Amino acid sequence: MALFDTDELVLNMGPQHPSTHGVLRVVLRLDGERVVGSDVVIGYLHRGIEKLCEHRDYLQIVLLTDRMDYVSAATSNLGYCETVEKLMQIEVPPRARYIRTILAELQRIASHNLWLGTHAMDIGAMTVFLYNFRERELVLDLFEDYCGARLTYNAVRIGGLPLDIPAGWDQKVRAYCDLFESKIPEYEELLTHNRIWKERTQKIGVISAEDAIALGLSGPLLRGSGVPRDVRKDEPYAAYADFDFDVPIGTLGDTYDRYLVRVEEFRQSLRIIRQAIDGLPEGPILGKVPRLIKPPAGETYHAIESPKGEIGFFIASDGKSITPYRFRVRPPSFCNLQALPRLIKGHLVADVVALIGSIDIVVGEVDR
Amino acid sequence: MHFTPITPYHYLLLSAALFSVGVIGVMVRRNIIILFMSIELMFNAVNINLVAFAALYRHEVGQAFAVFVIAVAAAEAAVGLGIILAFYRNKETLNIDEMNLMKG
Amino acid sequence: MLDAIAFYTLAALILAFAIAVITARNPVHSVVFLVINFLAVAIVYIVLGAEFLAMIQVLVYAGGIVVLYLFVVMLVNLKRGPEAHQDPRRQTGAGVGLAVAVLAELTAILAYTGRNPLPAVVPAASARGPGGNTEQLGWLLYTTYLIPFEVASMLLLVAMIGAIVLARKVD
Amino acid sequence: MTDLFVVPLLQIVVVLNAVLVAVTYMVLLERKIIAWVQSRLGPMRVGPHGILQPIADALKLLLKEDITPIRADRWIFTLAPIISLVPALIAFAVIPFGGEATLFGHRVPLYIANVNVGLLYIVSITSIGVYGIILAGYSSNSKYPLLASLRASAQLISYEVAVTLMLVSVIVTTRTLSLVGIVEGQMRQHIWYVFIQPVAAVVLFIGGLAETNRTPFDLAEAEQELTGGFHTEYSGMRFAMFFLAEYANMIVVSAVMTTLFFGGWLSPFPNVAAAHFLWYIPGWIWFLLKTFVLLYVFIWIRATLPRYRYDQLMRLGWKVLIPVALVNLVVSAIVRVFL
Repeated sequence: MALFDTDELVLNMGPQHPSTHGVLRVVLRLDGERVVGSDVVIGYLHRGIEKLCEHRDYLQIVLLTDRMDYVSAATSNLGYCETVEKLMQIEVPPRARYIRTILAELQRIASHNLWLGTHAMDIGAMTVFLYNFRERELVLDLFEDYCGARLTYNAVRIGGLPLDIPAGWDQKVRAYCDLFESKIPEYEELLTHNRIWKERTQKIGVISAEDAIALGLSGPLLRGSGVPRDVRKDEPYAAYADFDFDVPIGTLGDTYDRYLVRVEEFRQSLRIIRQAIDGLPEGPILGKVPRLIKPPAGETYHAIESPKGEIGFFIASDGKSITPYRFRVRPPSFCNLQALPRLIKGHLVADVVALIGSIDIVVGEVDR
Repeated sequence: MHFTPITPYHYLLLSAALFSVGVIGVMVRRNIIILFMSIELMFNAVNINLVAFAALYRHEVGQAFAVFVIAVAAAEAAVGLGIILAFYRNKETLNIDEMNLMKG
Repeated sequence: MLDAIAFYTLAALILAFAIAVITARNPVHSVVFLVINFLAVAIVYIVLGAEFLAMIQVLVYAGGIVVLYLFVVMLVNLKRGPEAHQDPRRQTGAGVGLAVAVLAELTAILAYTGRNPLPAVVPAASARGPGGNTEQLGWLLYTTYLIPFEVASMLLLVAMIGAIVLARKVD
Repeated sequence: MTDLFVVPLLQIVVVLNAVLVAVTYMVLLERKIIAWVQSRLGPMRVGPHGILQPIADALKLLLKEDITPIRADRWIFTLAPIISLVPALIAFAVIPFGGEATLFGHRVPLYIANVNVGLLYIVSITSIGVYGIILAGYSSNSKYPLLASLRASAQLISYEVAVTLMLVSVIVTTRTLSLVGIVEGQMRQHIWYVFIQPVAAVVLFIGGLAETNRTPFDLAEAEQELTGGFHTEYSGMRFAMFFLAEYANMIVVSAVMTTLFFGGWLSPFPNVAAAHFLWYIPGWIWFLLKTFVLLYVFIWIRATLPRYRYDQLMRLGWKVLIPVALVNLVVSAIVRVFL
């Protein structure tokens, strides 16, 4: 568009903007509508969670992890608790591990539901948004049945679980799996073979496998570029080693591939949940945990696969106090967001919105 | 109230007046875009003239000419605005007095 | 009497907005006045029985060419404010003088040729029956004036290419 | 005097009021239909099943503070919504809602004017409407509206050419520019022109979507990208005018499509003896019914499709629609001359 070339326009997208998923701010330098440069400004939702955690005891921290990635609180809980368990070498009973897996996968579905809905909404497909929220509601109901909360679950305890599943919950989960499986084609009908959707997402924000690794991307972004890295498969935690599932990967690394990867993850999650429900062992739900959680001196890092990518916790304990000496999170949203300036360069304003959506960030986790 | 009947002369006078306004615009304004708009005004004056004659002689030939005038005006606008953009890109101004690159 | 009211109203509108076009400080305002001016001219065409031309005037002039003007005005207005109005080299005197001369000349010619009174303008509806004159205009353009018509289309093509070449960024 | 002034004046009053009421209820209808598509209920609170929602909306918009940004070009900022609403409303002047009806002993035509250049009138009047968007974007003195108005201009030149070219091939079939004449032509030939010019119908409908800034071409008001686009800075009644203009334009496009391709006020299946009972339904009901079906398609598309990017729309316009329109024109002309 030669006519647009006369001036460079600085456009401030966010922190109040319908498609920056919270309070992300992107300062775009535009040539017409083409992005020639961008700065991503974060920190509008910074609450100092890492520092707060260094002043709470280990049990209280679980509550804080809820508030990082607030659309997939259960995986944050799980990641944190497993890190402490690793640090203290606590054995988790198999039933707890199975239920944790079910919770994590339900959470993955809910998070991907939210992602797909908002991503489609950003590109203009309004109906997909409401369909996804309709199904996400069912997951939230399951969580409500399990722990009483719908968003910040506090669902995992160090060493196991706070509660056993209520009676009949496994049947509900089964019914949900069957229902949800029949709903996935509805999304795909609206999007996967839709010409406009393809034109809006194919070859947009391509990132090669090497670049993706170099940028430290993880989760569906990395897999979309064709790298079959999944912590669930590579370094199994919870009960993933017991289950059969595939790791979907993309070929080109564009927005469409990332979309396909996530939709396939819906199906794989259902597969895992079904296996876990079928093979749910009997037994206790809490391992041998000391009354006062005071890990020995030392430090450890443990990562799990959150819906957004690899969420890792680093905890250093001095062995004396009941609070961590140093608490650090590797938030997948934050690391993945690094790719944004690279992804949007040379694309149009409309694609910026699509690409922010395709990274799947939660600003609560980016800023912490 | 009585009016003299409206003859084509009235329209010709209107056209002359409109043309003069266009001339003033071209002479007085230095903003090149306004100059172009003044030229469009003059085109329109000519068209009113042609259409008035078409009505006078009950023949569409005047209107046919007006169609050509509109076509030429469209061409003129396209090229002229292209020149304006090129000029603006080089000189960052729209003042016609600074359009003196070809002065000897 | 109706035609007189119509004429004087339209003439007043056309001249007022034409003057507004050349006096407005902000080019965007000029463009808006120009559009209104063109719409009024289109109504003049309708009064004169040239409905097709009136529609072409609105479609091509008001709807097309002036959008282009607006586009360019907005593009070059992004950084700088409206053109300074007090320009030392304004040729107001010369301009008005020349315009008055043009007007006087045209009026003189009119007065000279117009000593024998002409018939009043026929209202639009009765000019050429209910079908209008679109068909006749079409016949004329595609038979008698076929060659000029084709030349005009070539001109437009050349202008299009020229505009693209001119507006393209030179790297 | 009665026929020259009173009847048209009454017609204008009736049509304008009907259109404005129809527009407000279009909004409710759209919300309801989209809600049903998305397995929701839509407005339910104001009146039974939200029937009174349009009144509540209108009241809300009237009572809202009418904000003018401090650095805005006040004059144009106020003018822009008017410019976009007025063409949308005066386009109804030539739309034939029906043939003739007998009212209090008068034979009253169910259209305000039968202009011999009716089709051109519609095209040119609606092309004025885009000024509203461009000027709104410019005068708001804000970057998102500015980008939106640049998009609107680019969009206009991309689809207007294709639409006008396509209308030429429709005119080759109809042999008249008068909308009443076009319907009468379909009556004489006993066929809807959609069966003669199917490609034109599709392309014109796509052009109509672009003309009215509807999904998938709602680039100029893409909420997710430009935070509402050209009307970002508008509120209250001025915003409502843009809103009214959009829906009035939708009705215009549907009505013109109905007239051009779907037989206007004619009842369907005129030559099927079994369907003769359809004749007893007055023509204007058929017209409204057909228009409603097209409006439903508008809404349906909005509920289904994502949004195009503006360069994709331009590519669609220049590289697909214009060549298709040219080919269609040549084919229509050949058919017209040799068959």
